[in-house]
Amino acid sequence: MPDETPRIPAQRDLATLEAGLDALETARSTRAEPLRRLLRILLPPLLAAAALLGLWNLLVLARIKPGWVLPGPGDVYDALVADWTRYGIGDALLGSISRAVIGFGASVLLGTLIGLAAAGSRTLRSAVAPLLSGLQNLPSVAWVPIAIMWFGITPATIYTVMLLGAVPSVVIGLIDGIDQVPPIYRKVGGNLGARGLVLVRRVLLPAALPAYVSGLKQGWAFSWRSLMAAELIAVSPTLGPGIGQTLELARENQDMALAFATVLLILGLGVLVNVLGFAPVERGLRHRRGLERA
Amino acid sequence: MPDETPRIPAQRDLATLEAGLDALETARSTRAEPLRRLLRILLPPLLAAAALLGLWNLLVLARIKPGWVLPGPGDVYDALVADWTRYGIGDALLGSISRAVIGFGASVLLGTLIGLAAAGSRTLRSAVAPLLSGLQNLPSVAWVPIAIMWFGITPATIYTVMLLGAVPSVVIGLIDGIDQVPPIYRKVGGNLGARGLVLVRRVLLPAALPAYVSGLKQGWAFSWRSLMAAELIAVSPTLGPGIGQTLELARENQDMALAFATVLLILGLGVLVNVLGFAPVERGLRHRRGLERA
Amino acid sequence: AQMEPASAVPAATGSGTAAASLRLGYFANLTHSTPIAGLAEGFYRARLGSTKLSTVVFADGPDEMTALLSGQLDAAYVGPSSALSAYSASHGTGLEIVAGAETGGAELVVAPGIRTVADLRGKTLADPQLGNTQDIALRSWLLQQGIHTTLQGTGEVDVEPSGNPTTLSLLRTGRIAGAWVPEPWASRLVIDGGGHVLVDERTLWPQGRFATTVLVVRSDYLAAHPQTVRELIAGQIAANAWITANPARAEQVVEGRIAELSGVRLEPAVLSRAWSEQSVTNDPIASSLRTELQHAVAVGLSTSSTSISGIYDLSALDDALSAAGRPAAGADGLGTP
Amino acid sequence: MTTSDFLEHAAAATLDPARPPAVRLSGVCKTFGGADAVPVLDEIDLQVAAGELLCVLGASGCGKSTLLNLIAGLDRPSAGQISVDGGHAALMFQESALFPWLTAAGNVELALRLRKVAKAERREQARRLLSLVRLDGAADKRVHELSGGMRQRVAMARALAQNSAVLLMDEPFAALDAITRDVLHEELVSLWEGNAREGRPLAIVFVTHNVREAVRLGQRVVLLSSRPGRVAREWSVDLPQPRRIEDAAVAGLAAEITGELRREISRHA
Amino acid sequence: MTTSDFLEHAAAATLDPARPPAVRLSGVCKTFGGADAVPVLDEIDLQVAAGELLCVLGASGCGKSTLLNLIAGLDRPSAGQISVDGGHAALMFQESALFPWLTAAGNVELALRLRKVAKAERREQARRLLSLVRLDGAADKRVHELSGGMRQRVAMARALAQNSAVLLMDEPFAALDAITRDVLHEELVSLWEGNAREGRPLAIVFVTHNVREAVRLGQRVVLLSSRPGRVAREWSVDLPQPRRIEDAAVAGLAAEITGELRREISRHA
Ligand SMILES: Nc1ncnc2c1ncn2[C@@H]1O[C@H](COP(=O)(O)OP(=O)(O)OP(=O)(O)O)[C@@H](O)[C@H]1O
Ligand SMILES: Nc1ncnc2c1ncn2[C@@H]1O[C@H](COP(=O)(O)OP(=O)(O)OP(=O)(O)O)[C@@H](O)[C@H]1O
Ligand SMILES: [Mg+2]
Ligand SMILES: [Mg+2]
Repeated sequence: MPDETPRIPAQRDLATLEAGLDALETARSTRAEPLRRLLRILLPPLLAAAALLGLWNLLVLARIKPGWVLPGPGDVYDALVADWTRYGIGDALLGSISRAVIGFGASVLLGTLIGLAAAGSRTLRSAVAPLLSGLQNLPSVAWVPIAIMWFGITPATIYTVMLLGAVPSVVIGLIDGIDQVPPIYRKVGGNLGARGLVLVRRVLLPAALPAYVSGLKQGWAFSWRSLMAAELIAVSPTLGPGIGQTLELARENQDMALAFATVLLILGLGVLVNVLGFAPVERGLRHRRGLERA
Repeated sequence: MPDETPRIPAQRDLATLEAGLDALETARSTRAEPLRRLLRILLPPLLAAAALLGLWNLLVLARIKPGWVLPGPGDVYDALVADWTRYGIGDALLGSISRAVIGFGASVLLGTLIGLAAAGSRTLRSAVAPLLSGLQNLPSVAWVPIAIMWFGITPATIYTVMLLGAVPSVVIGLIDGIDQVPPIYRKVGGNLGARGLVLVRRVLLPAALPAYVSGLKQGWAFSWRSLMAAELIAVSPTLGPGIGQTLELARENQDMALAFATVLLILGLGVLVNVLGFAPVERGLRHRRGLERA
Repeated sequence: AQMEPASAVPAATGSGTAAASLRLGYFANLTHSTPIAGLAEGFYRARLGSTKLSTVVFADGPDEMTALLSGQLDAAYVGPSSALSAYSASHGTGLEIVAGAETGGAELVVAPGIRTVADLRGKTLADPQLGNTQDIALRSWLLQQGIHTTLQGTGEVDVEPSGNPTTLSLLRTGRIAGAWVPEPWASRLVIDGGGHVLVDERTLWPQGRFATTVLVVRSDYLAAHPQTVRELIAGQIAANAWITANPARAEQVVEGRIAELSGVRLEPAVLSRAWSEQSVTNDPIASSLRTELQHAVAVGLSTSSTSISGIYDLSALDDALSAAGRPAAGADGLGTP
Repeated sequence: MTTSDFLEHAAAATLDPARPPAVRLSGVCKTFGGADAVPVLDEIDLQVAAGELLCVLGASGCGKSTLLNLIAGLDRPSAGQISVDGGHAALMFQESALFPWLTAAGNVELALRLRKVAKAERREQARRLLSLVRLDGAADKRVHELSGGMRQRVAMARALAQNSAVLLMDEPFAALDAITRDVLHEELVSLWEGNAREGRPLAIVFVTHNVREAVRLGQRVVLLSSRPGRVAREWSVDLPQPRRIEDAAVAGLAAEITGELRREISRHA
Repeated sequence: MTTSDFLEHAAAATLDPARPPAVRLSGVCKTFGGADAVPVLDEIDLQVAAGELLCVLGASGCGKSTLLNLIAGLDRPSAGQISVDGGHAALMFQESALFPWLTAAGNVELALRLRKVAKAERREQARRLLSLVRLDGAADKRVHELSGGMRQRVAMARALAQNSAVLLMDEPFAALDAITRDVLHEELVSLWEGNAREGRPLAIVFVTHNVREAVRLGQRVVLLSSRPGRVAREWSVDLPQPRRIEDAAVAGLAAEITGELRREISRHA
């Protein structure tokens, strides 16, 4: 960035470190500097993670709780390495991720379809939205007996519980997004001859996209949490391993190091999905609409 | 409404029933007709609920499952009446609601504070947002054992689990909302002399309000679900009754009628909070900004 | 069963056809050593012949019973209190207990400072969940000691129904004075939690025997395929005989399978202690269920209207026992009329 | 020449009896709800002939945009009837109202796509329309990268892309410098004349604040009064095209209209 | 009179040696990122004296709004230095950019509140400012209930409420009819003169497309060229205030400037 500000004196009194960092981030990289950009994206969360790690270590060193209650980062790392093959954590992780992808994909599809239908009609929307919000309130455990009743212990049970958790969230995100579309866009679209689905597809959906992506993020969180709840129901060869079971296992074994390791894996996965998945999409959206602040 | 459209011939071909309904909803009630307005707000969700009830009854009548596996609406009503005093459902409901209110209130407060801090600095935001999204992925059950170790089975455990569930959602809603504020408002605010917290309070927050309310809705869902999860695991005389325990009781007793009744209570509560809480706020917001579609 | 349906007709009369499949549920848990060893050593498959056996491992009784009642399972090993809940939830038409499996293996383990019953006053005790077998046992034992509890917990002794893993950490952190838990948690509380046994539940029962795990079968499955159920029970009898004859080998097999199925690895000390606290049986010990129900009514966990007559259908078991040259088990008046 | 002469003449000059009027408003009223509901438009009777170029003048806030919204069918009149020949009128909004998720060219192409123009042709036509409004270089710019005047021109290209028989323009050139405006006047008139020659008459309702612009372009100029908006007067502009905005005749009529406008406004001040 | 004479004169007329210039730009460049980065502003040197009323003209998209943004500190120059006397310049944006969650009066009051004006006075001042822009009746309207011209006037009231020593106005009257515009010209000049009399000179940088408006208002008129934006020429306007937009002298200078503008634009077309 030095080539951007060579002759500007420090005339504004806000030239603090933070403003500098902000400028660093918002300055456009005219020539692609992928490494630097990646760093700029990854650095802040990494620093935050490092800070948390430091805090945690401090707590452990302060010995406020015995080691089996509050294991240190080292213990957790050891547990992870030792238990990785013993408990098949890799497989469990893969199993959960593939379920999460399928379940979330289905939720997005279904949620978007319902959302679009609701978007077209205000009556439908005001009929469906409160029910969906109510559904969101229901804990996943409430669905488990019903899903077992219908599907037994099959993948269908897990996906049902996930869908019931995530679909309302996706639908509500979409509905809220569409409700917040400035009416001028709807008017312009209508005047250009867009009606019904075409209006939705060409105008309302793109206009609501940022809010929709926000909704998807929440939907992802809901589906992941519902998945964890669903994975605890049963162990069955037809279901395969899952990280939710690993977490339960750690709890059963009172193995706090493994519990922390599992929690960190789930957390890390969530962060990764966010940093590599949602965040770039959101950044791209904002950038293309000129929503990034100067 | 008749006084609004006396001389308009049916010239548009879109004069379908639905368009009529839509017009009914959007037409301004110049003179307050509170009863009619209330009806207009409550009717669609009530109709939807009635339709679902009908569907359910149909399934029951089709006898695809025995009555004690899939109880009918009548059975559920009977169970609710019979078990109300026996299991202290009223007290349980009150207990859960009061916890939900306190926990959600605290989440909103804390989440808003963190969100506002993050809103001020893009660096902080990009550091904190992925971590929070990661936190959202963690099922409440992951926190319960940790919270119990720290706090024992006390209200603190329940509130900790609720906060960990809901705060990230509130923060993310706020951050997303603020990220989507058109930069012109930020510029205008800055030019008018608003800086730091004043900018946030007077410009960013009002501009992001619709998205923020969306985030609050999701936060409410998260806190309610976390509450249920916490109530299932942390059972203690010192905690008092909760509807989550009632649900668990029904599940353990294989009492499907009571389980359905409890689920319906939770659902109904969610719908009520939405219809009487969030929906009017959202409608008011949209109305005042001219976001309602004509 | 007492309540009609056409499906619940002449149970186990020796007629009926062999089922094409049998779906069996159980837990990956020490109290389920009969199915674990029986499956691992092939005793069931040997008897079931052409009937295709599939198994589902459950994490908790209510979910397992839901699956059974809604026709997703045909037979299941489960604790008697879950079986009873499901039985009364289905108004006596959903399932039958056709055999016992496990007895013993529940203790009141208390913190080091607790020596006598009197020490418990004003303290907090834990158990697995409200209204389950151990909860009833704890409350009725306390009542017999003159200590009152309430379902809300706040009595002369507070009862906190916490999950078993939570109970262990509560005991270790000194937040509870003790807990009435099944194996292997009782052993874990002793070995990992530094507690000691105040009451061994076996001492409270005639001959020290009470049902811990039973085998239930869905009523319409039993009606349609009594033959298959007989073979299932015959498989169990063989499995139990093997376990009794080879305790050391059985202990290893069961431990290995539990580790495989659930990942839970018991410390050798915990395992051997827990193993010795319980034993397998084919007798459902019907009398213990009746007593338990009386206890439940006494402590206010159940109303006296709860009927359990007809919950046992032991004809298949008796057939199988007599075929194996053993004495019949009694339904203690709770059998199918 | 009295005002009524103008009116007579206007009617004769623009109404082709063979074609139905492009837009017909009769007794149109519009009141926005609210406690202090004052009528914005009151009993408007107005016809726009097929192929007519009508300019509308009026004080700020008198209801011009409301009128165009009603004709375009975006809002419903509180009373009265509106009919548009062919059922559809293209509207160029006062705020350019471009879609921020599309480029300049993308905005124009969307209008073409919604008319079901084939893909290859879309690109070509969008290029041509952007070139017409002198934005050859800005096709790939996003909306937030365009200046105010550039946005208005993209909006004009988009409205033209609709190829409707009725074109409603709401202060289309307000953000343009005099020279660019001049150029676009010429382009608009030649497009309009071209359409007439090809037998596809294009009726334009052109709202502006610039009285000279109105006289430079219009065959007829309508002056709306404010609170409530009524047709206060109308003038037929008899000057031959091509006119220039600097022409003395244009300035003369503009002066007269400005005087009338001043009177209209002072009546309410 | 040659151009350089004009320049000499302008400097003499407006620069009060006792006061530092209100705005000083030296060597200011601005390039927006992107693959095809062409400089928008190139080496702009410009001073605005305290209390000067400077009008800026230029083709659509030449960089006028960019220039004002830079002066207001909303964007940073790619090169060069900008200093503003008192550190702050009030900006009236080209798009009126009102806050939709506030009423018209609320928008004005917010500007006052941010200046820490006491509550009671806020209400009174907002009322006065709205009355200045002839919006007495619209104080309680929400933004979406205002017409385009009404929004611009609220934005002007809001900018005036900032009470800054430097006021930047970006095409403030583009959406106003001739008469309302005339009225506001008078109000603006009298406010500006009032400030000067009270010893609180108000420097105004007024961007417009209307050449006559520039001559009607400005002490000095600057013409920007396009691609890249540079100061092409400047004129000192020596006519006494009160001027009227119809004055022959105004029209004469306007014609000269228009000619120059035409030449500037055709150089790039
Ligand atoms: N949605 C609305 N609700 C209430 N009043 C409205 C609404 N829309 C417009 N108005 C009022 O109607 C009147 C006319 O508005 P309109 O936008 O048609 O004016 P206009 O002639 O286009 O003005 P301008 O030249 O300033 O754009 C204004 O007084 C405005 O306040
Ligand atoms: N954020 C941006 N990114 C890229 N290019 C931009 C951006 N903002 C402005 N430009 C370009 O800079 C040039 C000048 O824009 P500016 O808005 O300053 O013009 P203007 O003189 O105000 O024009 P108008 O009179 O039409 O409002 C335009 O060509 C525009 O495309
Ligand atoms: Mg208008
Ligand atoms: Mg501009």
